[in-house]
Amino acid sequence: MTQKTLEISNISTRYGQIPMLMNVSLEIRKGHIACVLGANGAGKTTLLKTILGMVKADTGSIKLNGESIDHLPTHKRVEKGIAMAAAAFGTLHKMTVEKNLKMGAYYINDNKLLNERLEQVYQSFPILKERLNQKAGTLSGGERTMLTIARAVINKPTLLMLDEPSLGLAPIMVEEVFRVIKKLNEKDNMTILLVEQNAQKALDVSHYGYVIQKGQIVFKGEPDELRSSEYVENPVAG
Amino acid sequence: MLKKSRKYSLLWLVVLMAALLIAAGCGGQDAGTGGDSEAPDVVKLGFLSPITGPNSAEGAAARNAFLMAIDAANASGEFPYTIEVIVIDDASKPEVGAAGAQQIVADEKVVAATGHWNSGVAEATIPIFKQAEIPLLIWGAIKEGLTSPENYPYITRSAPTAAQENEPLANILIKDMGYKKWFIVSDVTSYGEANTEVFTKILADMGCELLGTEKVQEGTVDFRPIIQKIKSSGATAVYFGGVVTEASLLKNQMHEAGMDDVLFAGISGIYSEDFLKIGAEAAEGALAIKPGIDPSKSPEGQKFLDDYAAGGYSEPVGAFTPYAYEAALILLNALKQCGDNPTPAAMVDAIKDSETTGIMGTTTFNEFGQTNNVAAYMLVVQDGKWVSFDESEYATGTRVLPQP
Amino acid sequence: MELLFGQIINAILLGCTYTLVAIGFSLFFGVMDVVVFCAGDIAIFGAFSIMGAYTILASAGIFSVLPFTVAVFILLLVASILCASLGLLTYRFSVKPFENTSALMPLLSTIALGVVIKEVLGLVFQRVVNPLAKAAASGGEALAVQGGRNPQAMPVLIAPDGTITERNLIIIGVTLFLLLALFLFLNKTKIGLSMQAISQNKDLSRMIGINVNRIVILTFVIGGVLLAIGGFLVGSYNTIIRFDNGTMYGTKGFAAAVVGGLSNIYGAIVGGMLLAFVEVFVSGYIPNGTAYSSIIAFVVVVFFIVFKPEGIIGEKTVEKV
Amino acid sequence: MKDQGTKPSIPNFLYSALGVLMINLIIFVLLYVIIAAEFAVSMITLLCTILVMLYLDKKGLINEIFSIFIKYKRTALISTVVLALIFPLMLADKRYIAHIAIIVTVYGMAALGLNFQMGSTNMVNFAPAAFMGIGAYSIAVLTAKFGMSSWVALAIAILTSGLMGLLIGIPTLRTKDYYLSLVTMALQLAFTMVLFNIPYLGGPNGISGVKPLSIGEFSLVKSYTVFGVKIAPQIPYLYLCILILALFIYIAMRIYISRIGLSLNTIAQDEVAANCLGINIAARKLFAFVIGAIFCGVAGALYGSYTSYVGPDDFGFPKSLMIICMVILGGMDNVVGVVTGAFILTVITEKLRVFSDFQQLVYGLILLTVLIVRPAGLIPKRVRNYCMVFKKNIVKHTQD
Repeated sequence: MTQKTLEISNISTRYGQIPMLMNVSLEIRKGHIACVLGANGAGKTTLLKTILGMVKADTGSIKLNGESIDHLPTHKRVEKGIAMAAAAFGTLHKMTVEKNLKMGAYYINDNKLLNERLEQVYQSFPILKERLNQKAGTLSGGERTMLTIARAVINKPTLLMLDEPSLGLAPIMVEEVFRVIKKLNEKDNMTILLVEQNAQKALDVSHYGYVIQKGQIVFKGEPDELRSSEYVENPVAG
Repeated sequence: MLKKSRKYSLLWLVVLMAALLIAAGCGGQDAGTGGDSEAPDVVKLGFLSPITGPNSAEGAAARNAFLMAIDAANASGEFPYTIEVIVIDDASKPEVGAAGAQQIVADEKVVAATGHWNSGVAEATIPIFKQAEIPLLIWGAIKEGLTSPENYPYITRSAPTAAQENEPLANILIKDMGYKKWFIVSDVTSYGEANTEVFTKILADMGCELLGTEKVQEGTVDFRPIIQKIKSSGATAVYFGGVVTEASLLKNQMHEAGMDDVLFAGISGIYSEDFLKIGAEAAEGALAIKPGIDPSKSPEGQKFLDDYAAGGYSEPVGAFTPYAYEAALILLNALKQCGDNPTPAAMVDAIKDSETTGIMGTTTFNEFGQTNNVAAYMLVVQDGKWVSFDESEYATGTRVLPQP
Repeated sequence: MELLFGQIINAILLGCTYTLVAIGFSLFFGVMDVVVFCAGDIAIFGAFSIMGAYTILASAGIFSVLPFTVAVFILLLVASILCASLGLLTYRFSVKPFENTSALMPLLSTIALGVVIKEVLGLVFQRVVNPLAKAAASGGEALAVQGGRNPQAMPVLIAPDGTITERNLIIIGVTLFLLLALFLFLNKTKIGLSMQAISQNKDLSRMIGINVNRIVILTFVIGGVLLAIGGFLVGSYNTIIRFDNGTMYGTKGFAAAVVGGLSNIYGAIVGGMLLAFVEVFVSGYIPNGTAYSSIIAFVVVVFFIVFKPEGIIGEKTVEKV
Repeated sequence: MKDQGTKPSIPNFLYSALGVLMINLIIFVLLYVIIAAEFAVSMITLLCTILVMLYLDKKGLINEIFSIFIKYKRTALISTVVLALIFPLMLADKRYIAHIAIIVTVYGMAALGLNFQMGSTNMVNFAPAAFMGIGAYSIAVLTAKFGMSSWVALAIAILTSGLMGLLIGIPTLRTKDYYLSLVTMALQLAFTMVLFNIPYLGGPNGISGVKPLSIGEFSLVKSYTVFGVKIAPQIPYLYLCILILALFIYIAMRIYISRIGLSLNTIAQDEVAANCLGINIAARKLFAFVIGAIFCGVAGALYGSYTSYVGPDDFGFPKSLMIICMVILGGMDNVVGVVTGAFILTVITEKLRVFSDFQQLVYGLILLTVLIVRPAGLIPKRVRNYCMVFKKNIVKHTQD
C-alpha cells in the first residue's frame, strides 16, 4: 500500500478579486519527490503558501498523511510536520546562522535532541558549519539557500516544500543544491514537494511532476512523460 | 432636447432665485421686528470665560459669581425687565473666543458684555465688540494694552493690569524686605509674558540684580534643569510670572532640591487651592500678591464669600472671582443708569462714567477705560493654607522667610 | 562643577523616562512595523491607573494593613494589567484593522486613539497629584494620605548638593533593571526570540511555525506592561501627572526611538539619553534656553531623520524593489 | 431624498437639467439647515445627510449624480453660482452663522491644500496649521507692523507660504512614511514654540490690528446697509471667501485631472515605479508641498485678516490634526469630499461649543471610526474620468 503524504483536492484561492489557483489537485506519495513546474506568476508559491495555510483556500481540501489540515493555522501545520524552505523569503538577517537554525527548530524543546539535530544538519550542510557565528544577512546567495533548506530540514518534516531552490544561483551551486535534495530524499527518506522553474534539473530528481499554468494544473505525469510533453519541450520562459 | 432642457433650466433658475430671495427677505424681516421704542422684556448680557480647558477652574468660578450677582438682581425686582446672560466658553482659545463673541454680538438684545481670563482671547474679541459697538468690560485679563485710547470707550477693565498688580508686590519685597537678587521664571503665555515684562522693568528701576529669566511651555513638568541654574546663579528670590500648576511644580521641585532658603513669590495667578494641593508641604512660605482688597475684610465681601459657599459650587473662589462679581455689579449699576430701555450706546457711556462701590472697593475708570482701583494685598502659604501676610506668623516673626 | 554634575543627573533621569517610552515604540515597531503613536498616552494611562487604583484601594483601607513594598507591587500589578489591556485594545482597534493597508493608516489611527485616551483621562481625572510619588518619598508612611499632607523630604544618600535622592536612584535602578530584563527576555526566551524573528522577517517567521498572531498580541501586552512601569516612573519623577503629558512623551519617545534607530531596541536608550541631554543642557546652560530646549531637540530629530534616517545604531536598510 | 431601496438607479426625471437643479437645491437647503439651524436640528440633519450619502454611495448613486452633473454641466455651474451668490444673502441677518460660514470656507481651503500632500501623494503632513500660521503671520506683520495694503500683504503671504512649503518640502524629499510624518510633526511643534518665543511676533500675545481686506474704501469686514436692510459685517467677506474657495476647488480639480495629479497618485502608489516611469519625483513632491502650503497660507491669511488678530494658539498641533481629520473624513484625494469634510467638522465644532471639553475627544473618535469603518472617507476617490468637468481632454489615454 502506498501512503500518500499529501493530498490536495480542488483547491482554489484568490488574491483580492483575482483568482490565483483554480481547482488544483495533486498528491505526493511518501518518500517521493514531486515537482511542480511553472512560470513566474503561475501560482507555484501561492500553492505552497496555501498548503502551509499562509493563504486561505476558498474551496477544496488538504490532507496530510490522510488527515485533514484545512482548519489548522500555519503554526499548527508546521507542528504537524510541513516545512517550507524558500530563499525568496530570506533569512533572519540579523541573527547568526546558528540562531537561524535554532529558530527553525522552534518546536524542539529538548536541548539534547536539538544539539543532535544540529550536528546532523552540519553534516549534511558542511558549508554552514564554517559560518555558524556569522550573521545570516552576510551570507552569499548559495549559502543562504542552503541555510533555508537546512533550517527546514532540522525539524525532520513529514513534508518538505522547496520553493525554487535554484533561483538566482550560479550553475555550480545549482548542482550542489539538487545534490542535497536528492540526498535528503534518498538518505533521509524525506518526502519533498519541489517547486521549480528549472524543469530539467527538477525532473532529474523527481518521481512525479505537475505543470501549473495560470493557476491550473495543466499536465501531470512521470518525469519522462513530462519531458516529452509540450510544456517542457518548450520551457516556459522565466 | 438639450436646448429644451436649457430653456427649462433658465426658467427654473429664475423661479428658484426669486423664491430664495423672498425667503431670505422674509427671514431678514422676521429678525428685524424687535420693538425699538417699547421697553423690552429681556435684556441680555454677554459673559465670556474659559469654562473648559486649562483654566476652567478660574473661568467657571467667575461665571458662578457673575450669575450669582445677576440672579440676585433679577430677584430683587429693581429692573423692569429680566436680565439674561449669554454665557460663552472661550476655552482659553482666541479662535473659540472670537466665535463666541460673534455669537454674543449677533444677539440684538445684548447691551453689554464682560469677560476674559486670557489676554490673548481678549485681543481676539476686542475688535469684534468694538466693531459691533457693544461695550466690553474685562474682569480678568491683565495685559497692558487691552485698554487703550483706540479701544476707548468700548473696552473698559475693572481688573488691574500687570503693572498695577506687580508694583505692590515689588514694593513690599524689594523696598520693605530687601530682596535684591532675583530670578524670573514664567510660562510662555500672554499672562506670563506680561508679568515678566513688567517685573523685569521694575527690577531695573529699583536697582535689583536680575540673574536670569527662563520661560517654560505650558504643561512643563520638569523644572530641574532650571532649578540647578537658579541654584548656581545665587539668587535669593524667585519670581514666578505664570499660573498655578507650573508654579507649584517649580516650588515643589525647589523644595526637593533643598532650596527652601530661596524666596518664592508669584503673581495672583498662583493664588489657588491647587497650588497647595500640588505643592503640599513644599508650598510653605510661598508668597502671592492678590489684587483688590481682601473680600473677607468687608461685610459685603464676606457676604459674597458666604453666598458663594452657600451656592454649592464645585469650583472654589479664585483670585479673579470677586472681580467677575464686581463686573456684574458694575454692569448692573450701568443698567440702572440707562433706565427702562438700555441700549449698547447708552451702556457704553454709563459704564465709562460709572462709579461702583462693591466688594473690592470703589471702581472708576480713567481716561482710557482702566480701573483706578488698584488695591492689592499679599498672601503667604502657612501650614497648607493661604493666609493674608499681615496676619500670618511670618509677619509676627514666629516664622521667618528666607533671608534676602 | 556642581552645576554640571546636577545637570547630568537631571539629564539621565529625564533620559530614563524618555527611554522607557521610546522602548515601547521600538518594540511595537519591531514586531508590527507600525508606529504606535499612543505609546506615550498608554504610559500616562498607566500612571493614572496607579493613582486610580491607589485611591480605590486606599479608601478600602487596604494599605494600612500591608507593608509598603507589597502595596507598591499591588499597584504596579493593577496598572500593568490595565495597560496590557489597553495595549490589546490598541492592537485590536488601531493596528490590526490596518494590517494590509498603507503604513500611515495605523500611525493616524493610533494618534487618534491617543487623543481619545488622553481626553478620557482628562475628563475622568483632570490633573491630580500622583500619590505614589509622595508615598515613595515618605517611605510609605504617607501612603494612606492622599496628596496634600506632609510627605517627608527625600533622604539624601550621596550628595554633593542633594540632587541624588533615593527616588532618583530608584528611577535609574528600575530603568536599568527593566532594560536588563528586556534584554534577557528578548535573547533568552522563546517568545523573545520569536519577537526578534518577527521583527526581522514576518513571513518567514510564520513559515518557521511561529504563531505570529499570538506573539504580536503578547508584544502588545508586554509593551503595555513596560509602558505602565514607565508611566509610574514618569509620575514619580515629576511628582505630578497631567493627562496631556502623553502627547509630549509620545512625541519625545518617538523622536528618541527614531534618533536611536527605530527598529533597534537598544537604539531607544541611546536616543532617549541623547534627547534628554540636549534638552537639559540647552535649558541649563543657555540663558533663557528653556524656551528653546524643545525646539532644539526637535531640530536634532529632524537633522537625524534627514541625514541619518537609520538612526545612531540602526542598520542601514537597502530599498527593496 | 426618497430612494427605492431595491432600485440601484436614480429616478428618470432626475436625468435632466431640472434634476441637476433639484439636486443642487437640495444640497444647498441641507447646507443652510445644517449651518444655520439650532443644535439638535442641525446635528440630526447632518447625521441623516451622512447616512443618506453613505447609502447612495453604497448603491453607486453618488457617481450617477456626478455623471448627471457632468452631463448637464452648464446648468450645474450656473445654478451653483447663483446659489452660491444667494447663500450669503440668506445669512445677511445672522452674523454668527455667517462667521461659521467663513470659517468653513477657510478650513475648506486648508484641507484642499493638505489634500495635495496627504490625499494625492500619500505624504502625511502634520503641519498644515503651521502653513496656515505662516500665511496669517505674514499678512499680520505686513499690515499691522508695516502698514502695507492688505492685498499686497496677501500676495506676499502667498509667496512666503509657498517658500516655506518649498523649504519644508526639501528635507522631506529624503524621507518617507513615518519619517516624513515625524519631520512634519517636529516642524509643526517647533513652529508653535518659535512663535511663542519671538517677541517681534508678539510671542504668546500674537499680533492684533491686522487690516481687513478692502476694495478701495470698501472694507470687506463691515456692516453695510443695503436697501434699508442692515447686513451682517461678515457678508462681503463671505463672498470673497466663497470666491477664493471656488477658485481653489477649480485649481485642485484641474490639477487632479492633469498629468501632475496622475503622477502624484503614481508616487503615492509606488515611488520606485514612479521613478522608473520617468516621473521627476523631487519636483512633483515639492510641487505638492508648495501648492499645498500656498492653499493653507491663503486660508491662514484670510483667517487672520478676518479676525484681525493672529496668535500662536490658533496654529498648533491640534489644529493640524483637525485638518487631517477633515481630509480623512471627507475622502482622501477627492476634492468634493475634502471640502465636505471641512464643512462637517467645522460645523460640528461650532455646534458642540458648549461641550468644548469633549471637542478633542469627538475628533479622536471620528478619526478612529472613519479610519476603521470607512478609511476611504465619506465620498471616496472615484475612478479617474478625464472628460469630467472640463471640456478639454487633458490626458488622452487613461491608465487606470
